[in-house]
Amino acid sequence: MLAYIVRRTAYGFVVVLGVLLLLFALFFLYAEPIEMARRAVGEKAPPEVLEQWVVNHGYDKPTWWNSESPGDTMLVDHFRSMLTFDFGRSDADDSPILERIRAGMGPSLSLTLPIFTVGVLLGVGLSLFVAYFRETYIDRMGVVLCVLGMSLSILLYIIGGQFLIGKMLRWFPISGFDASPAVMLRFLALPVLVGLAEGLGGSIRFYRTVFIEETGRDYVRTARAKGCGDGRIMARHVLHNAMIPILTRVVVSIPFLFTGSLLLESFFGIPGLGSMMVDAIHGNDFATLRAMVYIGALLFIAAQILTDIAYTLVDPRVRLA
Amino acid sequence: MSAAIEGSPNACEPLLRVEGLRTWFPIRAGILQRTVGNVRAVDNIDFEVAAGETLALVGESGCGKTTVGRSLLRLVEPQAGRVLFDGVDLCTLSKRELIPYRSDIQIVFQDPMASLDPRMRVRDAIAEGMRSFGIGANAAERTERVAALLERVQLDPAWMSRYPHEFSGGQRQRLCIARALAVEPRLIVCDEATSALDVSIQAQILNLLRDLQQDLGLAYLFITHDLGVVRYLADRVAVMYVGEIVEQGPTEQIFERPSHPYTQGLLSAIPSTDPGRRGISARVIGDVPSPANPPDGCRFHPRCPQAFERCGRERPPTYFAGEGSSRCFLSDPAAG
Amino acid sequence: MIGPVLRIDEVLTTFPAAGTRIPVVDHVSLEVHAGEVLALVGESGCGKSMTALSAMRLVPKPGRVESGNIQLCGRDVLALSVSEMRAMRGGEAAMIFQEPMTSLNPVQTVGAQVVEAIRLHERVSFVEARKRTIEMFDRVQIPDPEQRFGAYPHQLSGGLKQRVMIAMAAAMRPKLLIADEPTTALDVTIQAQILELLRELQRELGTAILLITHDLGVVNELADRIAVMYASRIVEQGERVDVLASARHPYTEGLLRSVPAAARRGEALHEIAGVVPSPSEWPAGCRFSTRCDRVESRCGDAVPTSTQVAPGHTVDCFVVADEVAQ
Amino acid sequence: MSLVEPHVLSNIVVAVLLGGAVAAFAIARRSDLWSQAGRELIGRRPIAIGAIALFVSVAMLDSVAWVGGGGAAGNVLEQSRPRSVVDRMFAPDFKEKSYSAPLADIEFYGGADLSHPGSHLLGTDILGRDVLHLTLKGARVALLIGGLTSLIVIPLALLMGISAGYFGGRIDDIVFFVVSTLASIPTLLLLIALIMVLGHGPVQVCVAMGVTGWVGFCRIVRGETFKLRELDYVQAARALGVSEIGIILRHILPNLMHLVVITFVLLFSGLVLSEAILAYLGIGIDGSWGQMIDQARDELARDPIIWWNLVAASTALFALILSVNFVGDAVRDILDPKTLGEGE
Repeated sequence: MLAYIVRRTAYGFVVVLGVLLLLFALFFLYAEPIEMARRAVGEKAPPEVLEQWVVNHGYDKPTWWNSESPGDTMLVDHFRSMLTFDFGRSDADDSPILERIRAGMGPSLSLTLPIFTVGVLLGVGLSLFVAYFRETYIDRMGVVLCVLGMSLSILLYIIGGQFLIGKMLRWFPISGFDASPAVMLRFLALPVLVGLAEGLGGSIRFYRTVFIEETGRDYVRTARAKGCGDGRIMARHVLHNAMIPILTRVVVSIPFLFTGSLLLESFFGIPGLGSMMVDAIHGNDFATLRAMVYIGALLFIAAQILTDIAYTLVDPRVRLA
Repeated sequence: MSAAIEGSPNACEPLLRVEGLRTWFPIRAGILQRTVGNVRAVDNIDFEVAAGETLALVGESGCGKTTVGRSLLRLVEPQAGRVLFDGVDLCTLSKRELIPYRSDIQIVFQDPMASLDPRMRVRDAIAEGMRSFGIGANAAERTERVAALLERVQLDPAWMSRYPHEFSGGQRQRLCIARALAVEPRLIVCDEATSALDVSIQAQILNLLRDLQQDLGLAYLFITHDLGVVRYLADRVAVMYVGEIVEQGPTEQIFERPSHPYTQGLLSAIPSTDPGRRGISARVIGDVPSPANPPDGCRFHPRCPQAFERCGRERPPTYFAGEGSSRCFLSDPAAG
Repeated sequence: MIGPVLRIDEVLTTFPAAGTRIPVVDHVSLEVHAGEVLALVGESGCGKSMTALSAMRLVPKPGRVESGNIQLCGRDVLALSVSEMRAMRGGEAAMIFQEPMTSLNPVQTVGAQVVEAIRLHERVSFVEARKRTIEMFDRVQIPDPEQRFGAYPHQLSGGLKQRVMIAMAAAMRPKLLIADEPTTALDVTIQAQILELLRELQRELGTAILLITHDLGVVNELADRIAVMYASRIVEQGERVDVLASARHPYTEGLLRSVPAAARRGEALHEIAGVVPSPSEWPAGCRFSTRCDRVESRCGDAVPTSTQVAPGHTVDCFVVADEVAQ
Repeated sequence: MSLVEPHVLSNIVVAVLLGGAVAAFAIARRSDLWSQAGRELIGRRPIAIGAIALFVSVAMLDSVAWVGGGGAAGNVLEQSRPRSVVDRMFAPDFKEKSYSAPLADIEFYGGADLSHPGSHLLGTDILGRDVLHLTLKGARVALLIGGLTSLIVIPLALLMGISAGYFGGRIDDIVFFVVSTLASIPTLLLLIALIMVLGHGPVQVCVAMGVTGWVGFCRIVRGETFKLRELDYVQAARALGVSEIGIILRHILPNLMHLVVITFVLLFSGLVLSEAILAYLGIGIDGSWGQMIDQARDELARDPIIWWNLVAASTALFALILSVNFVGDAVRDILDPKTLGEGE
């Protein structure tokens, strides 16, 4: 077990290095610094201004190898700054990136955590319900509804939610954010609802497939033959056995906790990491983008290692060696 | 039967001789995934199959009999030992050198569902081997041969453009036999070829195999756990237990005068359909040990009703007596 | 007890296929008496498992029991409420299955699964149920029962898993045990152990067994009476010795003669020609008529009824009926 | 400057696609399995298939373009611009100055007379463009996104997945590393980063989507190949002396084709929906329905509401995705290997 964790973590680190290499290739080899400067400052800016921008951001060093001082290259800088979380300043407005990430995490989590937890619980619960009624019209209706839900663009969920609940019914404010808890709840209600509705169709359909597959297994027949009721079979036997695919799907959505929802945040005016990303896109802020992609990957890799360990808790057959 | 004949050194040599065959699968663990042990699927076995003869390799699940079959064809790579086919050691050949010899040994698998490519028409499946060995000059000639083969295995040649899923289990097994016959092999490894079939269908396939042997002089290595089939079909029997051959001999001898306690236990556990003979005995107790961690001494001793102190200490050698051999101290002629 | 433990009368179970419903159990009637072993024999797909599942009202979903009458311990199975039926399963009637590998819940300890079986039927504490489980484990000769209680299925061999299944089924001392191919997935030496165990349990507990198998050797070992099924119908029924020694139905006869162990080496095995027809190809009359070597013209027209050839030995065949009449 | 005019290239692509479709149809007809699956699919989802066929034909008609014919007299620029069949269904100067409601006679704001009163079936947008025309043109963009990206994803994933799954060892290690590296980066972030670096434009967006999209399919292919490799019929082929390449081409690849079809259908809807998100972020493809929705969302805040723009684009998007999803469900049921192989 310990050997597995050590090996898995080591591999995780290698993947992190792979991610960094990929980012380097993207941001410094493919997109040359002068090109970034042109996008950041403007196409028509005079060459001196562009040069100055490049120098200011420290993008003027040799890419691979510096014969005068070997450590002073773009490559080394990139790896060093990323691995030490010293992300420097934004390409767009010179604000310190790490500070902004710290500030954005709170609002992002306050939006994504409820969506994530309620979403998983609701998804699993409703799909258990649908799977319980498999081969009946409730199940068929459920599947059709899920497909309908999955076919709508998130843009429409947001626009629809804002229009219907915010504007017509006036239950909640259309957008905005406030750090004080009571007000924040009012502001968060609508985006959380929209986020939940958007994800529900896909997750119910996925979990339903998992549950239906499990209910066809031999051990379910055994449980039935010993006198188990359908409800008990679902809750005690099927749910537990379905934990591995459920866990796997849950982990995939963990990076979303951090990156926040780009669309929800910017539509609803929540000053989180998603908004920050949107700003970075509009401001051609490559430094922020690079840092965000890196941190997202880092969290995802960590989450994957944790799930592997969690598998051993839910499934006694999984022995990590 | 092309290239092998050239290499044939003398006529007395059996068609297939296996010496000291060993196929282990490594078990890896730890941070660096070092090999910490081996699954001793096939552990140093010897046997021979003469031309036109049927040798049955019998044993319970996990004893390594299937791995023997696949090692012969090098579908899994053996670690050590020699597989002499017509005097040529197949294990020393490179993959490329092996190809011409592949037509000599063919294999029929247990699961008729998994043995045929579901997306390939029967004609193409049977002709595939002919193409790789250049049998049949052109497509038309190969189709003609496919028709003949289908007839040979008692299927309607008109069905050759159908897909495997349109056939029943027994019919699919006939198709697999036809596919093997297409490249004119001299030895067919039947890996539990009739185990998945119903009794009435099994009888049809066994009769077919017997007819083919008489007509074409085929040799069979018949891998099975069903002793009833063995008694009906085999000339000689080799009994496997946890990677080793524990007893070998002519079929009559094995069934009438088994000398190894494992063979005796195995035979006494087969239920008969004769209503006058009822009451099998569960002489062999407990479960088959894992080939990853076989017991010391005689591998059968923890389950053996006749085990004594020496059995747990020492590994019995193979004692030869007459046409048979047994790996048990009780068979030691010196001990009387 | 008066009357049979299980009585199945003219039961019809169907599955939907291509717009119609195909009978998988076609007007099957049989009885299992207290303390006896009835073997239901047939080749794969003949409907023997579905007959057993019908008796337990466990036919998987698109299928259903259309008509007929099923009496389990004197109660009308098809009329019971869901909760009454649930109490019946695992209580009066228990079941074990072919695949011990997959029939146990892989993420629960085997002990917990037997405890659940007990506590579903009796209000006892976990400690009490655990004690009884360990006793049961001991009874089915599981070594180290205390230790095995906390084991997960994948940690046990196939033979041990089947013993756990038997312990689970026998925990409530059922009057009927339905054993669906209980030894098919096991090696011969383990099969011998399990058959011995079933025989002992049956003797000690007086449980009636409905044994479902395709293996005529296993039948001979365990059964008192035999019912032979072909294409969803029962074709022959009788005492073990009668059916095995003097089978009358051409199918039973053919089946017995195609067992290789019974044949002499070098002789051709008896073959039943052709393959089992699929339901869409079933002939109108006797379903075996397409493969039968004694077929007559009337066989394809009408369904033969049961004829008694000896006390308690019935055969569904026109030709045999004529022979008996003469 | 490119060697070929864009509209000529587009015409060539349409010709190639039509030819490919005919060839694929011919091959599928020869195979009982595929033609049977096709018949079953049409039987199960006739409406959805019809809807998709409609979208495809609109997209095709919008891709065949040529110069000349029609155009406002005297407007040389208009005349030299290539116009597609769909464009030609509308008058060359079918424009207003600003918003007008469906079938309205006057402008929405100000009430000035329209140049084509009562003939804008779905009204006009802020620039006075006919909404129906824009919506029809969106079909081409949607299919371009799905088609071009799949053209990158499927061959790449098949190549990498099969070689990793079949040969194992070092090759598998390398592929697995690349896959896990790409898969570790949250998809949307990677997508954005790629487009930011590659630049905007339809090809760039599709390439970015391809790079992020092949990973999942590659994993499926790798796993499935790994399973197929061990199957008895592959072992039998090996015993019959068939070469590794022969085994891959004749036994592995054909048995992965159902996965390709399923993946293509499921991938398609995801890609078109992702583009809508990118459109909102300002890095989508010009002329897509996502872009139309994005442009229309502020109009809901106006009073009275301008709804036709949004409704037209989102209905078209929804109809396409819904049809594809329904067909995808059916395709998965029909081609699932569990239902295959099992005889009657």
